[in-house]
Amino acid sequence: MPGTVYVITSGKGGVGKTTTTANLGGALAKLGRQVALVDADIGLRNLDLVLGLEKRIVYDLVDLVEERCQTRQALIKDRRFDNLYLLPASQVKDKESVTEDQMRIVMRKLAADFDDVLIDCPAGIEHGFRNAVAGADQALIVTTPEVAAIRDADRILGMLGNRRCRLIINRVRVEMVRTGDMLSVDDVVEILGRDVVGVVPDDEEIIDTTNRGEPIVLDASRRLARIYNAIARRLLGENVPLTNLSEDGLWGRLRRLVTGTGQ
Amino acid sequence: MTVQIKGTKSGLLLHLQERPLSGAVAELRERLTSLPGFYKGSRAVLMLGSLPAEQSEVSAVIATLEQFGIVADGAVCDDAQLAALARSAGLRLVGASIAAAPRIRDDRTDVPERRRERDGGRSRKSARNGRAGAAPDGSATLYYKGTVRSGQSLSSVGHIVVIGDVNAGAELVATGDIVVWGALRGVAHAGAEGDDSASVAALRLEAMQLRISRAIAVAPDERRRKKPAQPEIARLRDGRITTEPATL
Amino acid sequence: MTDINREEMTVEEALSLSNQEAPAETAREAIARPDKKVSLGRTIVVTSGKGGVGKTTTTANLGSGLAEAGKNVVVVDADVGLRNLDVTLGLENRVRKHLLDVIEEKCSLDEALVRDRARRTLFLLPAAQDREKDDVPQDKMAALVRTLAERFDFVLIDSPAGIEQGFRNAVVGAKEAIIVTTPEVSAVRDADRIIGLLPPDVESRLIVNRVRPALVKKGTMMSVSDVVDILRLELIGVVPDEKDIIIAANRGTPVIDIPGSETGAAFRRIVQRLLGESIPIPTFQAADGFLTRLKMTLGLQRPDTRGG
Amino acid sequence: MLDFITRFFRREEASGSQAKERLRLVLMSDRVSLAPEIFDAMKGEMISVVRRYLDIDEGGLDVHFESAERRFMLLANIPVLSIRPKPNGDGHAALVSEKMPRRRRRRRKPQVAPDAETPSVEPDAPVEPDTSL
Repeated sequence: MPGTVYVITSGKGGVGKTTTTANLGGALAKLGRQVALVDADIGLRNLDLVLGLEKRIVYDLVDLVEERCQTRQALIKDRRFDNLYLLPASQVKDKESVTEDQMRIVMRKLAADFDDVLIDCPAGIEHGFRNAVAGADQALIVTTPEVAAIRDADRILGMLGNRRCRLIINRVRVEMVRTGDMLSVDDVVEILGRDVVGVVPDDEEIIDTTNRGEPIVLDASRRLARIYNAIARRLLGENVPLTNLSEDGLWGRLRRLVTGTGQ
Repeated sequence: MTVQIKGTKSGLLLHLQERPLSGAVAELRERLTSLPGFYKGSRAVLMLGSLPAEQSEVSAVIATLEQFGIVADGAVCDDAQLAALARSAGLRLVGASIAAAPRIRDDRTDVPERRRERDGGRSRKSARNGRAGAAPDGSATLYYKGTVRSGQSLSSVGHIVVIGDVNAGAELVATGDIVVWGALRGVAHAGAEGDDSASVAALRLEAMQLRISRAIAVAPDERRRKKPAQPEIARLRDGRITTEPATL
Repeated sequence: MTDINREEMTVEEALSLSNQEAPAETAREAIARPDKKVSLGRTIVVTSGKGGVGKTTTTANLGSGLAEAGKNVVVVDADVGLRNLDVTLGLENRVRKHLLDVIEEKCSLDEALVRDRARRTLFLLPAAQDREKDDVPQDKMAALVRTLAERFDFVLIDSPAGIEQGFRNAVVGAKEAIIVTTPEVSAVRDADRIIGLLPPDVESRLIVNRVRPALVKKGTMMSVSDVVDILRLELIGVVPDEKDIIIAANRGTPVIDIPGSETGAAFRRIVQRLLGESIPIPTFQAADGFLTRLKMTLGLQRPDTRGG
Repeated sequence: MLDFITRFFRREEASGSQAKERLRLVLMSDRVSLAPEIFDAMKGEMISVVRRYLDIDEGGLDVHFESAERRFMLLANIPVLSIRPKPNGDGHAALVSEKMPRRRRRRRKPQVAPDAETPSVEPDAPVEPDTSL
């Protein structure tokens, strides 16, 4: 049975697509899935940086599409996981050189060998976006609870046709939601009218891990690692309740110690 | 469809992996007659793949191209015997990565030309004059002053000298040596056509990846942290890339 | 581009002008009329490569600040299809026509321009929302920017993220560029890529946005000097990362209007530098001295690991 | 500047709810402008209903959405040529007084009240302006 191809998209840039792709892919790999991550952001390559694999790139997506190498030559294995591979974007070659049909062919090839294929989609709605979406069965829309991000997410939802779309609400600042200066998860769901597969709190630690090229899911003790693990399990159909972020904080951890309810 | 003609910034890539090659010659002629003057004056690299072929077939391909004003510039061969045959037919052997890497290219080349002339070189921020000077041994040396930015790629049949930094995400590909008078943070590929004697030197050698001829070396992580104190040069020592302080 | 034929207005005069409800057409507005001006206004594209680093916020705040300093300013949303400059300025419900209507001559420039609520000399040219970026022909965009430069002192163009047609359209008319980045590895890499794509004759300057001094001190974030060392551009501003930005965006007002906001103050300093004043760039030291520790103990400030 | 400061300090509603309200309005107008075929279909049906009661000059017809201050409205300028003596087709008689003032009718505003259900364009409606995907 061919694997599922997800496109991780958002419209607005800088909401955390690449970080989500890297950590969600890592979480799926830790659950034993064969996972391929595809960086479709030709010209603005970043997934390799977040994974710390930038130094090992010899061939890239454009080489594969223009048949200068085989699939296995272009895929880079992340040694810290058992079954996580990266197909990097090209930093030098043009984005225009790749067509939607070529992307569909490459994605179908990957879906044959992998359980899950996650495509890191470029920001915007131009040629790069259309390429990234072309080969995808489902879409995960990453947004933050901010006006501009939600508006762009709504625009993207209108362009994804009848694919299954689910939301990942990223960088939720719990204390601002409490003071009413940030939309709540329910607000975002009500406005965009789609179901949520993950809610990720805003956390400084993630900046450290992306800068060092070490996905946070590598350290299972980290709060965010548990959250990405929960999202991965939801993707695989498991019914994992969404953490109520406010109680996940200091008091939440204390209460959990007392009542012993883990996530 | 056996023959694919792919236009890249630096010329044409002809995919001629199928055999017999003579079949490709016929199709090539038919494709080119349908748009006679279209490719006139461009250069082509023949991707001959790895299957054996006849000397006459390769020459026929070159002759056909010449009829349409296309100069067969090089060949990418994944097989030694085929490579020898291509060399004897007068084709330069080109590494796969150099075939893809455009000659001197940064995306600004497609900025409307008139805009660049009209405003002259007023930019004092970073001079961008890349000049190719001929070296005594006939190979050109590409001399580039300024920062080579992420996404830019300089390639040269010959040496490359950069006065300035080569940022991560940028790429230098040369058939000869590479010298960077500044910090080399991107990817440098010297001796791209199999010249094992090529070298890569820089004031601050922090390359993401060093390639000399067929060998590839990945910069070790810890060294990246502490800035190297003095200039270094990377060479190929019995198949492995080693770096030592540069005494130019 | 010194404006020799216009007396320099003091800030008070500009403020009094902008607060009057419907002033008689002042000399300044007369000049904005479409009669050809002698000197062309400055055309500046605000770009970044990476998305979400603060291009639109920067365009809105610099535009507002320049207008407040008495300049005639138009901010152009070149992000066709993903329009956001209007919500940042709180003008979303006044948008009738847009940039593409003007280019396709479906309406005049004046019909598409939206005057700012707070500043009389600030205008917005909104992007089309129902179209693709590839619909905007590059030469027509250049001509439009030139027309705007004849009428306004400053033309700020908010570029879309990425390096595709949208970016090329945003850049084509501009003589100057402001590159916005954050001190993160991928943002700096993409900014570097953009600088490499700008025509050599464009004068580029750098804003490092969303700087978090505590993280720089901890070594988690690159320092501003690290960023400048790689990008090698003249630094024109450093903007701290504060919650005010989110609150201002929610309200649809520029952050320079939030009293006491460090972010707003930083944008005001950049406006003055754009107007030629040389103001030193403050380095944001992480105030982890007595004051911060005091706040920590009083529980006024979250402990470092962000409790939920 | 002073009035700005005072206006700001008056504890306005939390900015989050302001954002939610603004988003509700702006997404409505975005979505409508994105689905021209739905808008045209609605316009067509409106005209056919009106034509049963009035002779209208379709050339001068102008129907568009407007959001002003805090309300999102559908505005229709329908130039009336004459009143139909007996509404054709539909059975029930229109109670229209004969003495119509000569000047054009006041602009008709079928208003979409702000708290009414969102207009015909449901967020989940399969809005596919870009069928190429």
